[in-house]
Amino acid sequence: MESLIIIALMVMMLVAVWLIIQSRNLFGVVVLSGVYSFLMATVLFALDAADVAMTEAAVGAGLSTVLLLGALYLCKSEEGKPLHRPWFPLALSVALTLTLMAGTVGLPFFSDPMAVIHQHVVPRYINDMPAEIDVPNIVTAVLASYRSFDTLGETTVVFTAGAGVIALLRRRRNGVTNAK
Amino acid sequence: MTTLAGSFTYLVTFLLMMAGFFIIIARGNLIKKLIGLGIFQSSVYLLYVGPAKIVGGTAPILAAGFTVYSNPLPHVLILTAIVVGVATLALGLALVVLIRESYGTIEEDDILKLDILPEPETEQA
Amino acid sequence: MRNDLILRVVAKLLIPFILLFAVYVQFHGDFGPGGGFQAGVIFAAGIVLHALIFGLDRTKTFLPEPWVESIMALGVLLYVGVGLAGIILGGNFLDFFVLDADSITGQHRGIFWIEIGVALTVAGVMLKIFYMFAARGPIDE
Amino acid sequence: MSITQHLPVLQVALPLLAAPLALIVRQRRVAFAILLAASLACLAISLALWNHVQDGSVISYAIGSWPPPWGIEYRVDRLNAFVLVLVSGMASLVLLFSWRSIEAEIAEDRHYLFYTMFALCLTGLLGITITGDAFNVFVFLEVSSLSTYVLIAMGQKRRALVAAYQYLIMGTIGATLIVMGIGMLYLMTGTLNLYDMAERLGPLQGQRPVLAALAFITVGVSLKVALFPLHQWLPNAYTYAPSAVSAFLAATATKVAIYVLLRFYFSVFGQTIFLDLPVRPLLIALALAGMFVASFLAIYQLDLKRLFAFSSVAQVGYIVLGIGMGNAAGLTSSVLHLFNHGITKGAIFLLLGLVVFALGGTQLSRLKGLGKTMPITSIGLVICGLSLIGIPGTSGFISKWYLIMAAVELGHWWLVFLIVSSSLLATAYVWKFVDVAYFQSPETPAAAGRALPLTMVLPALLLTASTLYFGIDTRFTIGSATGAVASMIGAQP
Repeated sequence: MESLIIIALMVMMLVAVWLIIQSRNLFGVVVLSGVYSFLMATVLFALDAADVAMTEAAVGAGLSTVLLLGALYLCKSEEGKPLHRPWFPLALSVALTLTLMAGTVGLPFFSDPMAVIHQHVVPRYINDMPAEIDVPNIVTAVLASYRSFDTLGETTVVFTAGAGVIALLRRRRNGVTNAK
Repeated sequence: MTTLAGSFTYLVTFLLMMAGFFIIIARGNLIKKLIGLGIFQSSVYLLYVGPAKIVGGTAPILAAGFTVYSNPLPHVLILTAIVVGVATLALGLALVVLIRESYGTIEEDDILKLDILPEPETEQA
Repeated sequence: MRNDLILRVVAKLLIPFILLFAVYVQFHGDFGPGGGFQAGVIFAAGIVLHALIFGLDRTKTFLPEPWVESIMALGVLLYVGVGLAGIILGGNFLDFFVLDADSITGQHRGIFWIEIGVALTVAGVMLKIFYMFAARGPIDE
Repeated sequence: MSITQHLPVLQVALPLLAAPLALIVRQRRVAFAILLAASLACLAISLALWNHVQDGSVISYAIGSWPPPWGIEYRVDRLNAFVLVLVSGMASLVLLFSWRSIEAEIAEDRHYLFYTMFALCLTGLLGITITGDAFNVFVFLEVSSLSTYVLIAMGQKRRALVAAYQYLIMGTIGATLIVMGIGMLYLMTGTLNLYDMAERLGPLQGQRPVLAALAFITVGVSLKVALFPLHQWLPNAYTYAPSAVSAFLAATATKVAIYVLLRFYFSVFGQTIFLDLPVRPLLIALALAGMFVASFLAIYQLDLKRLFAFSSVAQVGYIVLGIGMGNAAGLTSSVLHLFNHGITKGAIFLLLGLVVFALGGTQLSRLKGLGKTMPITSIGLVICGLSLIGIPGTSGFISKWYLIMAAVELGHWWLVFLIVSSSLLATAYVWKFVDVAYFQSPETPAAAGRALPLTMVLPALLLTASTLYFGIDTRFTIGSATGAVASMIGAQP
C-alpha cells in the first residue's frame, strides 16, 4: 500500500513536469512548479523524510514560487518563445539518461535493511545517539551535532545568497558613476 | 511491489533529471531555464531519500514502540541540497531581473543578438 | 489591498500567531520535525505578510534594512562563535561536549545556539531578498 | 592544547568570520582591513600546515570531536597543503590589488559587499581543498560558486550579467552531477568520508554504480575545470568580470577544481580503478583538443583579456594531459603546472588590471604602442607570455619539461610532438600582443594613462617576478609537487 501511494505520487510529479515542458505561459509554469514541489514534498513525507518534506513544502512550494512570481512581475514577461530546434537537446538528454540508467543497475534495492547504507555509519546515529546527545529527532542530532559543520556551510550558502542579492539589486545612490 | 517502487524511484530520478536538462537547453526564456534547473537539482532528492526508506520503518524520530527507523543521514544531506537550490534560484532571478533591466528582454536569442551590437553607453537606472 | 479592512484585521490577528508558530518550530526541532531553517522561513513569512498588507514602508519602520542585513550576518557570526567557543574551552571546533561540565547538557546547549544562528541568518536573508525585490518596481513604467 | 593544533579549521573559519563582519561594518576601509588581516593569517596558516606535512605526515582534524566517519574530518596532506598555499597566497595579493582597482570598476557603496563576497569565495575554495568529507566538498563548492557568480556580475558591462547567468546555469549543472556521483558512492559504501570510502570501494572494484559515480564526478568537475568542450562559460566570465576577480578566479578557481579531480581519482577511486578504465585516453583526447582548439581561438581574439581567457582553457589542457598520462612524471607536471600556471595567469590578469585602470579597457585596438606608454606592464606581460609558451627560465618551462618527460617515459613520441607544436600556437597568440604593443604606433598620440598606485603595481610585479623566480629556483615547487604526487600514489619520493 505504502509503495503504491509513492508510485502514484511520483507519476503525478512526472505529469506536472510534462505540463511544465509543454506550457509556454510563464505564470502557469510557475504555478505548476509550485505544484511539482508540493508533490515532491508529499513523496518525501511518504518516504519517511518528515524534516525534508517540511522544508521542501516551505521552500520549494512556498518561497521559490513567491520568488518566481516576484521576478515575473518585475520582468513583465508572460510568455516564453516556442521551442526551437528541440531535437538536439532531446537527443542529448536522452543519451545522458540512458547512460545514467545503465549505471544504476546494481545500486542497493529499495528498502533492503541489510544494504550497506543501513549497516555502516548510521547505526551509531540511531543506537548511540540517545547516550551521546539525547534529542529525540535523529535528523536534528545528525544535522546539528555530528555533521554540524555541513550545516554551518549550509548557513553560509544562505548568507551568500542574501549578500549576493544585495550586491546585485541594490539601487545606486546618486552621483556614483558606474556605467553598465 | 516494494521492488517496483524502488526501481521506480531511480527511474523517476533520471526522468526528472532528463526533463530538467531538456528545459535548460531547449528553452530560451531565462526564467524557464531556472525552473528547469530547479527540476534538475530536485531529481537528486529521490536518489538519496528513496533508498533510505525501510518499509515498515518510521521517520527517524525516536519514539516508544518503534525499533526500525529509516536512515536519517540522507535526509540531512538533502536538507542542505534544498537550501542550496533555493539560494541558487534567488541569485539566478536577481541576475534575470538585472538582465531584463539592461537588455529589455529575457529571451536568450534576443540577448545574443543584442550582444553582437556594440554596447550602448547609457547609464542603467 | 492596503485599504481592505477585513484583510488588515485578519492580518493583525494572524501575524502574531505566525511568529509564535515560528518560535514553536524553532524549539520543537529537537523533538519533531523542524528547526532553525524552517523557523527562519516561517518567521520571514510572517513579516512579509505584514509588508504586503500594511505596506513595505511601515514594515521598514520597525525593521530597517541595515538591521536586516546585520541580522543575517549575526546568524553566521553566532554559529562560528559557538564553533570557536569549543576551541576556547579546550575542545575542537564546534565541539559541544565542552560547553558544559555535563557533556549531554553541553550538546543541548550547542544545538540550541547554532539553531538560533541558522534561524537568524535564514530569516534575515529571506526578508532582505523580499525587500530587495519589492523595492524594485517593474521596468518600463 | 595549543592553538597550532586547530590550524586546519582556522584556515577556513577565519575567512568565514571575515565575511559577515565585512557586511556588518558596511564600510569599505574597515571591510578591507578585516579581509586583509584574515587572508594574511590564512597565508601564514597554510604555510605552517605545508611545513608540517613535508615529512609525509598527515594532519587529521575531527570537527566537533566526532571521529570520522561519523563526523566531518579535515585532512591535510602534501597535495592539498600545496594548493592551500596557492589559494591563500593569491587571495592576499589580489586583495591588496583590489583596494584601488575596484575603485575604478565598482560603485563605492558596494565595495563592502565586494569584500564580503570575496571572503566567501575564499572560504569556499579553502573549504573544498582541506575537507576530507565528500558532501562537505559539495557544500563549500556551492559557497564558492554562488559568490563567484555575484563577483562576475559586478563587472562594469552588462555582458557581465549574462556571463554570470551562463556560469550559474553550467556551474549548477556541474555541482548537481557531482552530488549525484557522491550519492551513488554513498549508496555503495555507506560512508561520506573520502578515506573511509576509498577503503570500502576496494572490494567493489568494477561494479557499475561505482563506474557511473566516476563518470558523474568526472563530468561535473570538468565543467568547473572548464575542460574542453565544457569550457563555454569561462571566456565570457573572465573577460567581463572586474579585473581583480578575473585574476583571482584564473589563478585559483579552476585549480581547486583540478585538485578535486585529483583527490577523487587518486584518493577515493584509487589508482587501480582509475588506471583500469578508459577514462585516461578520454582525458588525453579532450586535453589535446582543448590545447589546440582553445589556443587557436585565442589567436583570433580582439580583446586581450579574452585572448588570455582562451589561453587558460588551453593551459588547463596541459594539466589534464598530465593526469591522463597517470605516471609519476605526468602527475608531477600536473601539480607543478597547477601552481605555476596559477601564478602566471594571476600575474597576467593583474597586469591587465593595470591596463584597464590606466586606459579603460583591453581591446587590442587600444593597446597600440603599449610598450612605450606602459613599458613595465608590457614587459611583464611578455615575460608571462613566455612562461605560457614554456621558454626556459620561466616557471612554465619547468612544468612543460616534466610533461614531456612523462610522454617520453611512456614512449609516446607523438605526444611530445603535439605538446611542442601546441606551444607554437601559444607563441602565435603571445606574438599578437607583442606585435600590437611594440611594432604598432598608436593612431592618436597616446594620452599618458593615469598614474598607477603602488598597491596595484606591487602585487602584479611580485607575481611576475615569481613567474621568473620559480623558473630558476625550483626547490619549493618541485619539492612540493613530488611530495604531493608521492602522497597521491603512495610511493616514497
